[in-house]
Amino acid sequence: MATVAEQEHVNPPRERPEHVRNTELGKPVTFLEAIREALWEEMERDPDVFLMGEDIGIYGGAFKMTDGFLDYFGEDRVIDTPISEAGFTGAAAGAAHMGLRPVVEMQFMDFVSCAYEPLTNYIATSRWRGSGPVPMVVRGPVGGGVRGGPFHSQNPEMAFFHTPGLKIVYPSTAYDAKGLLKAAIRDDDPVLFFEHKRLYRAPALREVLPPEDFVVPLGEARIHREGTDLTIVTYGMMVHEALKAAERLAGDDGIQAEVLDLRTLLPLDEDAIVSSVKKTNRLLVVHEDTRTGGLAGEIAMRVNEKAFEWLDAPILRVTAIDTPVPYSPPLEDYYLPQVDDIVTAGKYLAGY
Amino acid sequence: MATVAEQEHVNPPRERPEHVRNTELGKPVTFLEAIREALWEEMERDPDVFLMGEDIGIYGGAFKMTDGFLDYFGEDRVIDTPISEAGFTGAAAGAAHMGLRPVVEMQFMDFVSCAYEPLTNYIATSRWRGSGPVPMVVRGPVGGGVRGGPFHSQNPEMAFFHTPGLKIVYPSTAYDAKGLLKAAIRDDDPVLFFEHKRLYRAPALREVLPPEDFVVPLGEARIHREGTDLTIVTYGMMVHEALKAAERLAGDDGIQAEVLDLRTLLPLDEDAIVSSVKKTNRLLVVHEDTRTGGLAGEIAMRVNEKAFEWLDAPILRVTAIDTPVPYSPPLEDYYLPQVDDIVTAGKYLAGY
Amino acid sequence: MPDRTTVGAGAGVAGLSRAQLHEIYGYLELTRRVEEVLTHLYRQNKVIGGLYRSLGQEATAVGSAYALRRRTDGTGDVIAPAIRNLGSLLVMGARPVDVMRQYMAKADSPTGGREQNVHFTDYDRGFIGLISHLGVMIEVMAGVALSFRLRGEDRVALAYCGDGMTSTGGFHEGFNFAAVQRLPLVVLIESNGYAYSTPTARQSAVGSFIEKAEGYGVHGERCDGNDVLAVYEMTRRAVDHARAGKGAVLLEVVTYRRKGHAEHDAQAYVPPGELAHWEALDPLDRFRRRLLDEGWATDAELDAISTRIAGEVEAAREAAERSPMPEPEAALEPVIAGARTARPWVRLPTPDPHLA
Amino acid sequence: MPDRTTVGAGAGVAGLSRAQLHEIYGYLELTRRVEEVLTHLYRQNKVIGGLYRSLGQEATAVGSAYALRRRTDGTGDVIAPAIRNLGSLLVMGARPVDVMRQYMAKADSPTGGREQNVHFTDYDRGFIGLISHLGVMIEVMAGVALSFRLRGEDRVALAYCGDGMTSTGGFHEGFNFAAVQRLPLVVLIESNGYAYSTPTARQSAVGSFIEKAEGYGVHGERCDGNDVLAVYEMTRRAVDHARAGKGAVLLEVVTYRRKGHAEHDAQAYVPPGELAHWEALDPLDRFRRRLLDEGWATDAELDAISTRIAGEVEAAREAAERSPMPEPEAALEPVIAGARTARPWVRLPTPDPHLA
Ligand SMILES: Cc1ncc(C[n+]2csc(CCOP(=O)(O)OP(=O)(O)O)c2C)c(N)n1
Ligand SMILES: Cc1ncc(C[n+]2csc(CCOP(=O)(O)OP(=O)(O)O)c2C)c(N)n1
Ligand SMILES: [Mg+2]
Ligand SMILES: [Mg+2]
Repeated sequence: MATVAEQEHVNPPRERPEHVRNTELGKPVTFLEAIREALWEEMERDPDVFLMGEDIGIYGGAFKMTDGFLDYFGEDRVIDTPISEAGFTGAAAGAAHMGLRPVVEMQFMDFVSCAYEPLTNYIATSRWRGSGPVPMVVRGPVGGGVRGGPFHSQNPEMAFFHTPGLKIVYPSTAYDAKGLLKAAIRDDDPVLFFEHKRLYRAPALREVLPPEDFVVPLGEARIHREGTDLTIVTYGMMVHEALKAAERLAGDDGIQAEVLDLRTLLPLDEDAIVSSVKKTNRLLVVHEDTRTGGLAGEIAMRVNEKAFEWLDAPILRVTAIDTPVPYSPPLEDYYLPQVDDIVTAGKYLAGY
Repeated sequence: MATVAEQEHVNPPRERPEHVRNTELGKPVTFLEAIREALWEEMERDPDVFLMGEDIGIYGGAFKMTDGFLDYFGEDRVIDTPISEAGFTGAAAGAAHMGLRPVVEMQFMDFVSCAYEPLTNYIATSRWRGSGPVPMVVRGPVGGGVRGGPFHSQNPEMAFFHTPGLKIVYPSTAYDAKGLLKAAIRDDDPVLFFEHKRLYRAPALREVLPPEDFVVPLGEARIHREGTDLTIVTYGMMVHEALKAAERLAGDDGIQAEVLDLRTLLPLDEDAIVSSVKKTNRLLVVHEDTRTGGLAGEIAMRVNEKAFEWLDAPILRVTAIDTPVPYSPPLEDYYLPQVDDIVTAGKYLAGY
Repeated sequence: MPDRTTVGAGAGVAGLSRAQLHEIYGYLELTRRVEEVLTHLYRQNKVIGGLYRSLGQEATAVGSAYALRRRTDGTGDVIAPAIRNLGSLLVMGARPVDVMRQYMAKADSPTGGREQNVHFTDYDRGFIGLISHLGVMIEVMAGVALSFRLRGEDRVALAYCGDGMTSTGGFHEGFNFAAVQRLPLVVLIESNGYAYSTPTARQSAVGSFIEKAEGYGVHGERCDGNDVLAVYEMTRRAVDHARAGKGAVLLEVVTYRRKGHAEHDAQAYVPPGELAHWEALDPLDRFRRRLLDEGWATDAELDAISTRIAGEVEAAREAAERSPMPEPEAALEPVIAGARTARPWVRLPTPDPHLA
Repeated sequence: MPDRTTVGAGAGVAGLSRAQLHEIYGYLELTRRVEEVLTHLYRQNKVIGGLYRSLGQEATAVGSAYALRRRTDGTGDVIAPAIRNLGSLLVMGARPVDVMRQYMAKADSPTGGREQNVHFTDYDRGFIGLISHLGVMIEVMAGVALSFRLRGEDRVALAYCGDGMTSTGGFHEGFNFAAVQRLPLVVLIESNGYAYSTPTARQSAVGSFIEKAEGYGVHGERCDGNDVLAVYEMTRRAVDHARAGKGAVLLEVVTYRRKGHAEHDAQAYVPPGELAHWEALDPLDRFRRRLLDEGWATDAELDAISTRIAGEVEAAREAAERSPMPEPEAALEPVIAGARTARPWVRLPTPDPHLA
């Protein structure tokens, strides 16, 4: 029986299309391009990696992430699915059981709610049930601020954060996005990979990436900015808002905020959080997601368990308000956490 | 056009069957019977209330909750559905839009995961979207300790706790179960109603209930046991474990634990939690649900926001371990929080 | 795609009066006109989100909704549109100005700017706004139909469904429930060639969606979706069937989405010639020709309708443009009755975490 | 239900040797015998959870699985059983002792006591343990079939599906995906009269589930599920079709669940006479009679098989009973690779929240 690997060797390697050669040519890449390169390189590296999703083939995906993939990798490895998130997510699990490494795209991560059942019940429990690992990635665009309304702007991390057996990754830079996605694809457990739409083409995020193969290990937070007065734990789009706020806090009031980017939400890098809090004695959690039941809660609990004595102020949070994501710009701007809010909270905490 | 109400009057009122007349006859009822009476009385009171679910008609439900309902209320108001949790939950929303008050049963709440999409996206957002209220109840058995294995033992509250627009009720006594279910059915917003299987027929929970119509308002916690040294916030089955632990703490060490039963998880009765913590200065959260991402987190966050200065010790939690619910008794007992664990944590906190 | 088009029934005047035929023509015109104005607004960056066109499919939307019992007091039939059913909404009585305000995210849009495009509800006029998640509306409409049966009302629910939407679990669970309960639900599948970029042949292996009817044990029928009278007549039969208590019906119309999925989509995936083929089958042109050929209308009459409608739409545009954007704090609109949404404490004049 | 039974094809010996026919008989016997022993264990409270019987349906499970390419090295066909497919598992090579240990929640059960009954997996022998949530296994098996196509392996995936399971979104999404991708997936619907207490007529309005095949654009076939050779032959044809790259197949067998949903279910909802009708159609009796009538076996041969199997099952029971229960801390079995599940700090000798 021919394996996918053997079949591949039948086709002589072709030239990569221009739009996935930026890093190879030493050019900077956007967040989106970094993810595209990760997908491309993993597909080249490992013939068991393949893609499924809606409109990812001839159209190249709603955000053109997989533009050019169908031509190069063929229909078997770039599969346009019917509109059935549960169906193709469950199918990915079956393929993963047999040793393949599917990467499925949610056209918008809002639609992962349709695959909630297979993800939380079948996929997350498989290894524990003795049915073996499910090496697969579910990736897609998340987040608000793009006037997408309540069903194209969600941050569904907390729907899955509570499920033992899943991993959740939410990068904030092009480097991390590439390295974390590669790590996720190589990981032997199911990974949800969240890509904030506002980061996709943000010019400020363009980066020249190392030309060699690299991964960013899952489960490790990163300090984006060192500080001594206050820890801001955040992730995704809010890393950039927190960094802006930190600059203002430093400039206006000389408050040095440490900005910790979780990068992986599950498993949570508790050690990184705890050691930063032990240094700064103050903790602000910032998430774009809604407030009640958001990630701040678990972080508060972990810090209580591990670093209560070090806290000189209450753990506070800056988050979206507890509603769906509104469509109209003035409403959405009110809904979302803003840099001003982080500054206000940071000052409050520093002065506590 | 005949309304349901008018149709009802065509049929002369018949005698209630024996098994729903306990309270009427002054007899004690179990937790399960209290729920059954609530359903029955609400259906008698309001012709717009009707039931849907799997095997709830001729079979009377997997736990015999609706035994006798089909005969009395007829096929239109006690509807056996195909196996399609999303389908009948979504259908309930449609019926609720038109002014009916559906109460749907999940045969086991574990299967509510199949209805995650309609609940979190369509139903929870309807009022906010301007599509009007969705007065409906999704109820069913939850919880472990009955050797049901990973798919008949879940506590899925945290799947929904993060969704603005839903209410979540999780009673611990027969009185509360009856009063809260009535309130839930009369509520104009969608309510998830969790019934712990170990409470259903627990002899110790048999209670003589007031013969008159009563409700327990949603959103109000209840102090089951007053105390001064420590607050234990909990809900569902764990209320009873916490009460046992509190007795032991009082007996062994003279530690007076206050046991606060949340009863409604969403909206969370923050005031009750905060005022108890301000009294005892120590907080232990106990939940049967798994640890990471469990309800303890949100409680910790709220207490940080509102009562940090009153805390003399870290907020701690006793919960299940972070795995699916195992089937084998020694495993499940290890998995679940035990009275001993609460006692240990209580002593630790009291001595902090 | 072309080979799958059956030529419509076109059986005479379908029991419609001359005035009704003119009204139908007016709705077709109105639909197209509103979308054209929206396209202008979109190009001016006045539409906030995406713009979804139904160009070439107007006959489906208008013809089917016109077959319903339409009321303004909440006693008529009820529809759930899909994204390309602006025409159905207009027939049910939605106002163009409200549609424009929705797209422009205005404070006085039916959803107060919280939701967009045709995602809005009017129970009095009988339409329920969809959410984006495809499939769930079939479930919801099964429940609407259930309420009609439980209350003994002889009303009918009509849910619109794209070819792509048929692949969802929601379609299956919702329609199966309606079928087995013999509910007065009509599901109309608009087979328009694509779901976003995905051709129908990649959505389902079935030759024609109507072959699914038997698999649900319901009556099924299919027609040319670009023939407004054929759609009207077929829907009429289905609605009568459902209203008579004979159970759910599955309908299919064969039509074609002549614009991209939304305005941003350049349709690069469309094979050459396909657009031209369907342009020639334009439902407005066809109906206009028919009206004239059969002597049901004169050029002058139809031109007058068009002129009137152009005026109405222009007035709606002006009104919509004048409408204000929402105030930021309107975001605190509550999600549950009687409750208030907690305001972020950091936006209060003197931040106090005790108000967090 | 009785009226829906078609009498099986029964076309001769179906290309099976005398030894193979005896083997099939043995699997039927084995299935029934294992369940009988489990019933005893259940009554003795040694089965921890529920007990699900396949009494009367053994021919479906055994006949279909026997039509597969069975291997022990992970290169054969792969099945996903439903709850009543113990017989299929045994044919694929599952050991009775493992099934008993699963039911008894023993430490050395294939899932270490974490999961129950037939919820266990053996990739080498080609079966994947189901979870309780109905429908998802069709999705998963579509993916298994996809892996065969992507790797160019001529293997087939067979998923079992109750009449009730057909109502789920998972069935629809999974099967539609397989159909449109022309994957080597066979879905076998066991129409056994009930889903728990719900009769099939309340599950679907379709006369026969096989009418769904056309709606998915796939080949469909149906037979008498109590005729083991008819099931074998039909499955064989389906599997050959799928293996030849001709796409997914929908099969239906008509059979009957003679016990309640699980042992606790007293079947009060079953109309009088129905059980007796189906008892007379017992698949074991029928096959035994057939073997004798056709001269394919002698009474002595069959009795010897029964005796051998009774002995094997008894030995399995003894071994399973001797197996230990798990150690409590085995609950810490990790959910992700390489990680350890955090132990509750309150169970450590000296509780320290810094270890929480
Ligand atoms: C569950 C879900 N998945 C994906 C999407 C993204 N999406 C929006 S419209 C669309 C295509 C719909 O196609 P079809 O049902 O044929 O309707 P049409 O656009 O052709 O009218 C897709 C994939 C969605 N809205 N919901
Ligand atoms: C999604 C889901 N809903 C409900 C259940 C509860 N349940 C378990 S088996 C069953 C009936 C299954 O009927 P069918 O598919 O016909 O299989 P059979 O038991 O007849 O073999 C039900 C309702 C479940 N397991 N999964
Ligand atoms: Mg379409
Ligand atoms: Mg069945």
